[in-house]
Amino acid sequence: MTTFIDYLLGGLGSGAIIALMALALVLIWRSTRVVNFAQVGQAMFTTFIALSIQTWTGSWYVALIGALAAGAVLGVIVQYLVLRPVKRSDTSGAIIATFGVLIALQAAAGMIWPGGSQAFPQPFNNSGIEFAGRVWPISIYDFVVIGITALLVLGLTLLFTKTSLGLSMRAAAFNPEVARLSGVRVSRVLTFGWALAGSVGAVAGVLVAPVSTISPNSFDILLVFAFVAAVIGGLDSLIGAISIGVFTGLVISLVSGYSDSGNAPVVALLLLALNLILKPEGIFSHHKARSV
Amino acid sequence: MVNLLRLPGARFLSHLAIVFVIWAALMRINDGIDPLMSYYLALAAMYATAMFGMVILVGLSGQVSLGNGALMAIGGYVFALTSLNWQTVPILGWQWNPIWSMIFAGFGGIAVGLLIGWIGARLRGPYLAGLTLGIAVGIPAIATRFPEIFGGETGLMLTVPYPAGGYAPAAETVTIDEAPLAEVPLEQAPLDEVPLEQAPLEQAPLDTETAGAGDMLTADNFPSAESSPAAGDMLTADNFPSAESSPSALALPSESALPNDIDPTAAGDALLAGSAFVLERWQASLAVTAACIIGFFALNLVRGRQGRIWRAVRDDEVAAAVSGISPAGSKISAFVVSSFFAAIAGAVFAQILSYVGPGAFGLGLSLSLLVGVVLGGRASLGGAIIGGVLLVALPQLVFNIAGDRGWPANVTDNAPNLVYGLLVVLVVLIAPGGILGSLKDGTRRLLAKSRSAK
Amino acid sequence: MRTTYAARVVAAGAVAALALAAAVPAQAARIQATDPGVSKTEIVIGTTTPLTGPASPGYMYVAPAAKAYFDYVNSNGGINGRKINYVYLDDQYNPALTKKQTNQLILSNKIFAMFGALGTPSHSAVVADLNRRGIPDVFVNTGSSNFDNPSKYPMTFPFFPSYVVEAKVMGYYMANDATLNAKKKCLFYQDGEFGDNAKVGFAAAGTTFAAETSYYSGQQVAPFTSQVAKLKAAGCELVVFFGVTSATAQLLGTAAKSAFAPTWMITSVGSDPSVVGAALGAAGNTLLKGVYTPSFLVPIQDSTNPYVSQMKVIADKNALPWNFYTYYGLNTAYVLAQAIKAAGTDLTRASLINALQTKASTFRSAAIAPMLISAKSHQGLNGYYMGQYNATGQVERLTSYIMTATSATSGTAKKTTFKPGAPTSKLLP
Amino acid sequence: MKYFLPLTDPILEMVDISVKLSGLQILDSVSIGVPQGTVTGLIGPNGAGKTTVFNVISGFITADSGYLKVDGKKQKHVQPHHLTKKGIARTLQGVGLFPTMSALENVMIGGSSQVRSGIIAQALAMPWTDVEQNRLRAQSMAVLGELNIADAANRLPGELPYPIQKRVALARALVSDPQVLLLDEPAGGISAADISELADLIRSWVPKRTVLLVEHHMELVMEVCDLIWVLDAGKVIAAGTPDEVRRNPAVLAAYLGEDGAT
Repeated sequence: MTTFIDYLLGGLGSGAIIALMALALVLIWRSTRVVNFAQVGQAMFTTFIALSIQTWTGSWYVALIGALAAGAVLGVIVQYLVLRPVKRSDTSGAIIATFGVLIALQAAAGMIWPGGSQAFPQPFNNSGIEFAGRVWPISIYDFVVIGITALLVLGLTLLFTKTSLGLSMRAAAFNPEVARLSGVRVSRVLTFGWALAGSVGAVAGVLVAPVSTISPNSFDILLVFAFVAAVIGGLDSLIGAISIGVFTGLVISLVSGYSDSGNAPVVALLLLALNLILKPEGIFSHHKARSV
Repeated sequence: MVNLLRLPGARFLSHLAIVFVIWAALMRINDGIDPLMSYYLALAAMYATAMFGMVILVGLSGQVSLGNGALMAIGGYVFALTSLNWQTVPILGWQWNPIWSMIFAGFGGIAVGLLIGWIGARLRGPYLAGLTLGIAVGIPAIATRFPEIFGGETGLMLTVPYPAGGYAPAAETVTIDEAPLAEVPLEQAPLDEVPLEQAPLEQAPLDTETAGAGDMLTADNFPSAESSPAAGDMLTADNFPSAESSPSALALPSESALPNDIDPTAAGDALLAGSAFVLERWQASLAVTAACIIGFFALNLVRGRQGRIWRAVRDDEVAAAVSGISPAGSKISAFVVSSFFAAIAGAVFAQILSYVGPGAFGLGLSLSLLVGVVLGGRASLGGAIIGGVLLVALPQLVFNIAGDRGWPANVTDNAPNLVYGLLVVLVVLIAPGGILGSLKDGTRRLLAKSRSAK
Repeated sequence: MRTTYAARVVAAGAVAALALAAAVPAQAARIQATDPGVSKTEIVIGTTTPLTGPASPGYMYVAPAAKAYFDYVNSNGGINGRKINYVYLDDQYNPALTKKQTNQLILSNKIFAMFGALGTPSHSAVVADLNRRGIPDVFVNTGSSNFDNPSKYPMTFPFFPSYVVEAKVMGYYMANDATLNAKKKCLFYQDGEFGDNAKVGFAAAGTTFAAETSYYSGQQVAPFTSQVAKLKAAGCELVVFFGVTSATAQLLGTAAKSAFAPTWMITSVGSDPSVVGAALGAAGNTLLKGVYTPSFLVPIQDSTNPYVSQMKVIADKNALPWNFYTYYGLNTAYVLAQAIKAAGTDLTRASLINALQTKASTFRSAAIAPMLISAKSHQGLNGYYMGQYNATGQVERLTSYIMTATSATSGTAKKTTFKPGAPTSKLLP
Repeated sequence: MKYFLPLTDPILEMVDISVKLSGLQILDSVSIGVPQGTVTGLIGPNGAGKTTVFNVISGFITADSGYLKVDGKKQKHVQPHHLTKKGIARTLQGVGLFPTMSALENVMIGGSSQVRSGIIAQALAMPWTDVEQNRLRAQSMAVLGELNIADAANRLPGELPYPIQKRVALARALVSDPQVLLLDEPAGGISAADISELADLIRSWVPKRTVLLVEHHMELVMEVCDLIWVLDAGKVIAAGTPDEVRRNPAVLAAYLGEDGAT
């Protein structure tokens, strides 16, 4: 039983990071109906920037704020230069363009920060917490990760439901033409969505880097799991991305613990296929089957 | 007036003629180029084969697939496993040959295509992309899960199925003087019998104690530009690769450098002599032939009723349904066809690599196929051909541009990917119809201009 | 309309052919008089290695280090009057790309020999072809035991000891150290050939484990928490880890977090102190202290050693980072240069193979094990010493003896002593 | 109140069909019959559920209760693409043409149900696929000729004026030679002259074909229909000949009142 709890606790931290990355994908999907495969590249790039800031100033907090800002700026750049000119109907064009950005960002990171894997200093104590006479594999740092994730979700929910900016974002995503007619400055709102997603992705990168290492390709696998989580969660749903993201982390941990870690991608694929057979539009989607 | 092209069988014959002309031209070209070019031709033809399926799936039926590389893996593994394990054709009992493996690979592709198409037909846009991404990652992972069958991460090595007769593979095998011996497998000479003290060297002192200061390389006596005439090129980091050492300059030894003692049996002769069996040339013929056969099917489908049906469902599912077309059926058929094409391409790939393994069929391959078909022009088969050529030529061109600029290693190494990524973005932005689409648009505009000028 | 379509398809085909022809400069077919890639003044050597992509961290330093050494040799007049023209191409650890780049090296660059090709899956895709063409495939950088097979691959010479050998050595050491032997032993390995080879070696050595677990090589998200929980639950006191360096760092970090502090024994390819230390940050040295690791090269920090100090000079002069991969790349290049020299002034592929098979034991290198290449076995190195990290993050040699073994599926390691010779003058061949 | 007209020979019957979508009762126990060889109209104010009736018949919407009879046979699991095989064709609101295909190709798509050859024969371009296509092309050209738009055959829909597009859509429905034709607002967006031509056209099809017509244009409905069903808020409120319906006070109240005034 304690082993089972250990597995669950162990999956929680990585689940939160998958959830954040899935959240970034969902934010962009909601605002521009594009799946941004460059997201992990942006996150990697901003994490390198954060690392440079950290080495320079020695402060994790400054690095985190720097990453937030850099993530937003990079998101805006990608949206403005690459995605905006792509036609909204051109799904495969948009996908290809984001992959192009990913390849370019990884190459650029390899040029700017040579030397392969780099360590990101641990900002908080990452040793397990002792409780009831036993050390549990969850640390202060995990609580920081989970706490930041929860704060972000709360903030985003409030933004979307309580503020006029959030309402305009939803309107612009739902029907840009109607939104434009009702006075929403659609392109500005969409750009804000990209900035927001860029920041969320950057946070995910900065949070995962200390427990892993950072290299131009180190988040690649994260993309696959985050995308799977976002799709199962329904792409439109913040809560879907978060809960399925955490769930994916737990499943990976349990599968790795009880069978073999090599089974994790296979299990993820099976879950995805099963979900798409039973509920093609994702678990948390509000969409009904289209009628004529 | 009778339209000759509408006579029964005319489409068959005209398509056959088109494909035959291309086939004959490529085979002729293949005979005249050197082996490396033949190898690139083989790769391009293999990519084009898979991308014919992408044109149908992405261009005509409007479904995005990030997983066709994994469908190629199905073909590759079926090819490898059947040709490694089967001596006779099941049930029929005939002698096995690679053609059968190709056919079984195709069947494997059809079966998997049916399954994926069945799930995928209900999905739209990103959900379908999600499913296919899962397939791109999951299928190679399955191969590593069952190493006894699929050879795990290392994969399976194949002997290239040389065609019986017509070629002389022996011309290429080389014997070395002290041919190491067939009868001794892994077993090693017992270690104890070997003296473990290192044998003395004639030209150098044996141990640290006796090594004089002059024999030790130190920062002070490291040859510098002044001390050594040839050293100027070598010692500073900023002039790292000199023109002298550039790959193009060293491709062939200069005439004067050729020694006098000519040994006609030396390795490499066979590669350059025109008559002997050249592996790359054989691979190119195989790939070109497969591409032409698949291209013939694709041409018939695209320019026939099936092509119209796919486009109809892509344009308007509801209107297609009330016209008597099953949208799901049409999408599944597009998946099955593209999966069949991908599997054949995978079987060809297995023979070009003489190897199958999960690393060769990773997500990168799937993305390459999508990139290629979008760059070439996703709406027509010509786009697939151009895409196939681009996938081979583009990295090479970019590498040639980036290489030997005297940049630091980390810049040079990553420059090809940077340029490649930016190029992909640029083409999507500037020429959304791909290269072929832009050419068509350009000609149409020119024609319109000349017409209005009249 | 319809006829122009046909014309368009033909045109597309023609454009394709032309573009192909233009993409790569065509070369005139010419009958060559000797082995390709060697002339009176030059030898062309090629490498495929990951310079970019997920597998490149660490490995990206090996080929540039070799290049630095060859440049150094060239600036001293080359070998027997021939300059080494060293071409290394990026294959991103992707076998399909390895095949393409290898063909490029063979057919366009006309290499004399392949040197230090890196990666088991990627090299598997080309090894048969290299042998079929009779191209020497020297010092393959992989620990797979499959490549040491002279009857099947007469041209292929693996360099560092196979993982089977390493596992046998670990098993031998654990069995003969009373303290370690008394501990409850567990195994944690990387999925695939890496781990499979290790299991073969341990089985041959008679080592049994109370628990085994593994990780998937592509896995970067989950920091081994569940694996550590499993090992902890099984009550492991000694954990043998067969994984890559970045995974080692994650494992030690995660174990510390779970208050799991067994005795660690880590494979040599997973224990580059500069990378592990960097990845673990400030806590690195504390976590690494006491970790056992076998090694086949003189410790990189041993600056009094003439090999290490001289190689560091070359690295520094070329502004290469001084880490295990650079050191390793310089070392293999040094051995290759000696082999080429030993092959004589009438250099042919056959004479190179002959030199490797008959004179390898005289080649100097920073290895602590002998090179025992023969016609029957092409495995370069076969032995390890056991090392242990000290409090300053450096590996100290624990055993004055070395342990050697073969890659065969049976047979245990043997204890022996080896006295390496001094380096050649100024580290020139 | 339910209407049961004593129908002779109904080719299409909806019996007690109810449909609820997102909590709204769109159709409430609707029973409608279409006698063979007639032009039957289906009218009602916006939101009455007319198009939903079509969508139930076409299989785009599954009814919560009730059933559908074609030619006296009860239908189970109607699929949209099986419709033409049963001899039923429909047009869509607007035009619903495929924008990337010529008018002729659009019409040829409508004949899909007559084609027998499978995908393998297509892939091999077997001669009989050409025979089939030639027959289909000839049929399609004939229908385009019937509708006086043969010269639009090779143009893309976007290049054609709206009324011509409507006719292409009509031709696409006609090419499958249906027994029953469901027309969804055929007069929408076209001129008075075109409408009277359309009326003649529709009358020329009966009694060979049966037509069920959803239309807002009352003059056309009153002119061509033999029988009219009136829907309001998901219920049938009246049925009968044009004259009967015109005089029905419930209809006048619900619908014609406003429209009839004009």
